[in-house]
Amino acid sequence: MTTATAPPPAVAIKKRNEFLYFALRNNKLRVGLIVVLLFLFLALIGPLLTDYPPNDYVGPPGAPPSSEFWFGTTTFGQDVFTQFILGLRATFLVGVVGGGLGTLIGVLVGFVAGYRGGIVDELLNMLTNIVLVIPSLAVLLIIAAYLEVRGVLAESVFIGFTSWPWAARAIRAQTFSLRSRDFVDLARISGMGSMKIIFGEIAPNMMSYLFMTFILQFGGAILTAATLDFIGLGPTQGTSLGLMMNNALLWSALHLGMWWWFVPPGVAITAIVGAMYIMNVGLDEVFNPKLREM
Amino acid sequence: MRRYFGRKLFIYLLTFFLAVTIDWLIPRFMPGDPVQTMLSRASMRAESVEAMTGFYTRAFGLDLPVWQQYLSFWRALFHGDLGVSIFLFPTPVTEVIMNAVPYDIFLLLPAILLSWYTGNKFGAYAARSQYLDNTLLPVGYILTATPYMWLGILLAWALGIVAGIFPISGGYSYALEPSWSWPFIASLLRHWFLPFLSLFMVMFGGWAIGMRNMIIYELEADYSHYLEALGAPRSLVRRYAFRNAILPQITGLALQLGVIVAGALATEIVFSYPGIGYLILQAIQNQDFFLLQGCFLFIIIGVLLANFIIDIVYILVDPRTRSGMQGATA
Amino acid sequence: MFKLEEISKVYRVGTFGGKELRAVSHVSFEIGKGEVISLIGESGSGKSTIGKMMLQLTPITSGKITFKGTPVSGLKGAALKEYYRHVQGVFQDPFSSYNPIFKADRVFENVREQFFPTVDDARWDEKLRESLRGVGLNPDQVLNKFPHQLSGGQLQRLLIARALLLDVEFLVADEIISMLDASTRIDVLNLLADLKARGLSILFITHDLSLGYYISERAVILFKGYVVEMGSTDRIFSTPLHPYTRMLMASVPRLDKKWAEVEKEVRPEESQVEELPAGYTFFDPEVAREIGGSGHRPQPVLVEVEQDHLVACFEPGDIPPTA
Amino acid sequence: MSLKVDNLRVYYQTLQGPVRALDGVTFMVEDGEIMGLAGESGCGKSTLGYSLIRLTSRMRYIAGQVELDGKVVPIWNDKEMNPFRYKQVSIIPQYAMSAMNPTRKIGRMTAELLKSRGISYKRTLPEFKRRLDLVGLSENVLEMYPIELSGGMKQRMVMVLSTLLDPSLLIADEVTSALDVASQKAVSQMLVEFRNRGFVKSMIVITHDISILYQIADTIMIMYAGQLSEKAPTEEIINSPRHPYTKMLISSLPKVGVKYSEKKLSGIPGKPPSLLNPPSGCRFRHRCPAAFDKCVEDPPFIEIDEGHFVSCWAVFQEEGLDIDQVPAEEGPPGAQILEEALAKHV
Repeated sequence: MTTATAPPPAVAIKKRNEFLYFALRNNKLRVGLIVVLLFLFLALIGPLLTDYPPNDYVGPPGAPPSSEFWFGTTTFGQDVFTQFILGLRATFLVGVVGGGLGTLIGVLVGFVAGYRGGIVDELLNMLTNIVLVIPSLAVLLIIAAYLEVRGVLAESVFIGFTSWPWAARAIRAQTFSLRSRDFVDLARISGMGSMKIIFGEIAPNMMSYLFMTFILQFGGAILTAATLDFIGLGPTQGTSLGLMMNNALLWSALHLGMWWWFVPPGVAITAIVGAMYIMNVGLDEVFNPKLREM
Repeated sequence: MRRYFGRKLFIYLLTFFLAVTIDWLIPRFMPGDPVQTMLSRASMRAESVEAMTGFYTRAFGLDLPVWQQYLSFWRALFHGDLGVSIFLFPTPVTEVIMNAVPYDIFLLLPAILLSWYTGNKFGAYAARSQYLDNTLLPVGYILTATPYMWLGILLAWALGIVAGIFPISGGYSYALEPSWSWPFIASLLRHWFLPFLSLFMVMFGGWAIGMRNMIIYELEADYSHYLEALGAPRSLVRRYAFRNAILPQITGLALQLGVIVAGALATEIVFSYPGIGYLILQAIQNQDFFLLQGCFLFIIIGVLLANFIIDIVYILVDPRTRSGMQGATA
Repeated sequence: MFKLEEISKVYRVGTFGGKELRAVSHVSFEIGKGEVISLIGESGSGKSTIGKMMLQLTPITSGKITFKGTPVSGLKGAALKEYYRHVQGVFQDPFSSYNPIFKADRVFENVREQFFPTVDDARWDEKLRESLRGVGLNPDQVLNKFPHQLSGGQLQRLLIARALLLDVEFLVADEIISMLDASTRIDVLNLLADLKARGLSILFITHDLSLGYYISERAVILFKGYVVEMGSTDRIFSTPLHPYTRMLMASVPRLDKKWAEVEKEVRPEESQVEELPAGYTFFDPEVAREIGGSGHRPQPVLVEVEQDHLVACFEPGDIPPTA
Repeated sequence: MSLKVDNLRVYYQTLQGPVRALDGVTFMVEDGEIMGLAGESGCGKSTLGYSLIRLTSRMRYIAGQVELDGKVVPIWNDKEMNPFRYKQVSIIPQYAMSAMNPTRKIGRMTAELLKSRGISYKRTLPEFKRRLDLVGLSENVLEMYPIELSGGMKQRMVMVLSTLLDPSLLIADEVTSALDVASQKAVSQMLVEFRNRGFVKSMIVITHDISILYQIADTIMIMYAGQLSEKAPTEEIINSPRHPYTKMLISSLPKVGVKYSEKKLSGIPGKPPSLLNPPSGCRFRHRCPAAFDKCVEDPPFIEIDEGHFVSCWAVFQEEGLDIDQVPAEEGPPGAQILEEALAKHV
């Protein structure tokens, strides 16, 4: 926030930096952001820290965490830390692509349904409810099982295509309320086309809302991906946090007391998704004062 | 009112039809040929494999033209015959699922209902003051962000292995025969507890957060201010706010069902709890497509049924929707 | 200039458009050049819907609206844009007419982008400032400000200035001052009256009788979507005939007479039916709806009781004797 | 002596600092008097209304004394104020249309409300039904949900509810603004009927529509930017206002008989001051044609005629008062007390 020398204090803070004023002071937002950035940073610089390929047998089997193997090794002697780092990268990829795609489709469906109204709204709404009711995991299982070779990207796309109803419902309600505002009518009698109105007038108002929807989709995509990987329908080559947990369970890491094999992946997922939710609540407080006044 | 139900029913039927069609596609799309995988396990001589393939193909009706298979699938569906499981040949799929379903209901129903009730009470309680909101609620965020299976693994490890209090696999101890005797039921409960606890805790977090936001809006609503202005005690204001805040949580329950089913599958796999989830894992590992097809059918029917029931419950509970349909006066 | 012929608007409500909501039924009137007509009715009388139909913001269910001879409902794309060059609107809530996250000037930029793309900055700035001065605003005080930093009165006058940028001939003013405080109201009203003097014709939509009387020579009284009385404001206000108009006159709170006094003068309960030609009775939407149930829904007919003073009535045959 | 308010100050705590919404208000309301309270939006009339019954979460009591029927009303303390609420002081809120719990039958909600205040619903029921009948609502309204009632019916229901315990003072906030003309007249006349039948001893009717007050109020008090301009019997204030602001406000209202072509009315130039740091002295002086150097000091609210109060140095001069002798109104309390009051959450 450019701290121009503030003119007499009585000048009402303009709408835009009032948001920044609150955002920087909201501790829920700060905590969430720090956690996410930490893991992102770890994911980015991770590969530089380890020189072991994830699946090679590089150390003694079942070794507890040590200076050599920070997260210890699996029953086969694979380095858990390397797997963890690559798994982290896969998780962020799924979050961004899956969450992003889910938000994108949700936004499109939500905007068109909210703005057009009438029959179009009714049909799109029905489609949304149908996709919502069908347990998305069932569909994912079928698709994932069908594909012989599965990459993380393919998995993210599937998740994106089945997780959009949540976003669509929220965006539709928001567009509906904005559409009835007079400035939309004013735009129409200024000769503006509906596409220009949607993206020029309505969308900017919802930037905050779109961002919050993306955060929820991001978290949801990560959780769904972890569940899919855990059941064994995750990416066939490469590794992911869900796959790590699956292998840990498969090779009875519990009985052998090898906690270092299954604890880190879970912590990472819970921390990232949890931080996302907390950030979302923080943003919610910033955008509507009612929650802030608690 | 009738028109509203008619429309709702129409949507559910359409959804059911779509879901079943997707479900029917499972065996057709799966990689590899189901009959081959089954036969390869039987390690027979070449020519007998030849004969058996013909027999099984006809048995599973794979030789008929596709659309005929589709129609026969629907016909069989209405007779409750979902074909025969490849993995547990000759037992029919329906029977296999039938003895898995009670475990699921026994696990899911209490977990969902209990977590829904306590989660909402906790969310309402946490919204009382800034202090509570900042201390108790982050717990809710962490819980709802926890992958179901990871919490399952942690509980299995901590309470199961380290503390050794609870068994961590199977529906009941293998030493016992299923009977109504008390030791069997006790073992059933001890095996049931950890999966239940992990499902309960994750869902509990979700409801608490949802309720916290809802109740804050209700406490800010006009009728709350009016009651406060007339000197009504905090308890009455909160009771009304809670009642109105819990209504959207009912529809929330319906919408969450799909997600909860996914979570249950993962948890059952952790504890190899003999529900449909574990069944699905085995079906995938053994490429038993008919069993898989049957499992999903049950899940879809279950979720649709639950959604319909919840819709009805919502209309009975929230007067606004009832009069909204008949068109309020003036 | 504007001619509305038997226009109606029916909304589909309920699931799958089950029920029918008749917002506007068989309304017709004309607005000449440089004339101000006030469309007076309570909330739910359909007055805003008529405004929106004239601005093509909502489709017309039946009937025809012609602007200088050409039907309005068929216009699309460029023709519609050209129509908006001559016909503009100002809405009720100043704070909802502006996109909150942009500066208030954006309404001018939208107009410039759509209608004057080729005009260079200097000439546009001059045209803008001149139009702002035309509505009594000091350009430096109102330009480059967020909507929440301006008062309701200023925001409404900005909208009028926006309309004046185009060579507008007709303005639909939909309750434009009902959200403003008493002191700033009059300035906007006087501005409208000045514009009328300069040849702009206005449809002034309001629920407030005294405002209608203050600014317009002709008024149209709406009740549940039907025109119940129409004609010169003086005649309607001095000798109201239709029971609804008389009730309005008797119940509106005035600053010079108490309700009791006004009731003695207007005597709303005494019907003026003897003023009507033989066999006619006053049109009543409630009665019409009941009869309408049996298929044939009687249409109101506007009877000219005196010069430039019409009242809606049932035709002799329409009402069964029992009504 | 029904209500006596002395130098009441209530501010709002906001991000940019305290908004001095109500800044030193002193007036009286006699028994049986319906006082109209009018002023433009943001003048503090609703703040005054709500501060007499319940301070909302962002309002801060700064100073001032309120007495009702001789007893001191502790508006600064939420708990101590509770016994007064509903029994001594009641309110018909601005949001009457959505004031009733949407998911509760009206009868049941009333029963629970009364029980929570220690009053038996059974004993109150007969009188409750009589009053429903008086306002034209049938008994089976009690079995209905608020959503099933029309706007006018909801308004009347809340009126009966709020006055059920015969409070000494009733605050009616913008009771007519959301209604159509016919119900507006009916509801306003009902307010007077409630006073005549002794359901309430005295009433403050808050509205921006002065013509409604002309019809039903005994006296009218005009507020401007958090301070009182003038209070007088209705006929006097409409036909012979003394404060320049009141004069300009009344003259800018179009009467039914007035036409643009005949008599061009004029508004009040300029804008009300921001209440974040309002100008010292009379807050209307920047827009006031009669402003002169004395206006820099806060004019006190003095009774220049029987029941006619005004706060304007120019008017005092006209009345022949020596304006140097007249003590100016003291300003808000010192920064220290102010800070403490702002921090204290009621």
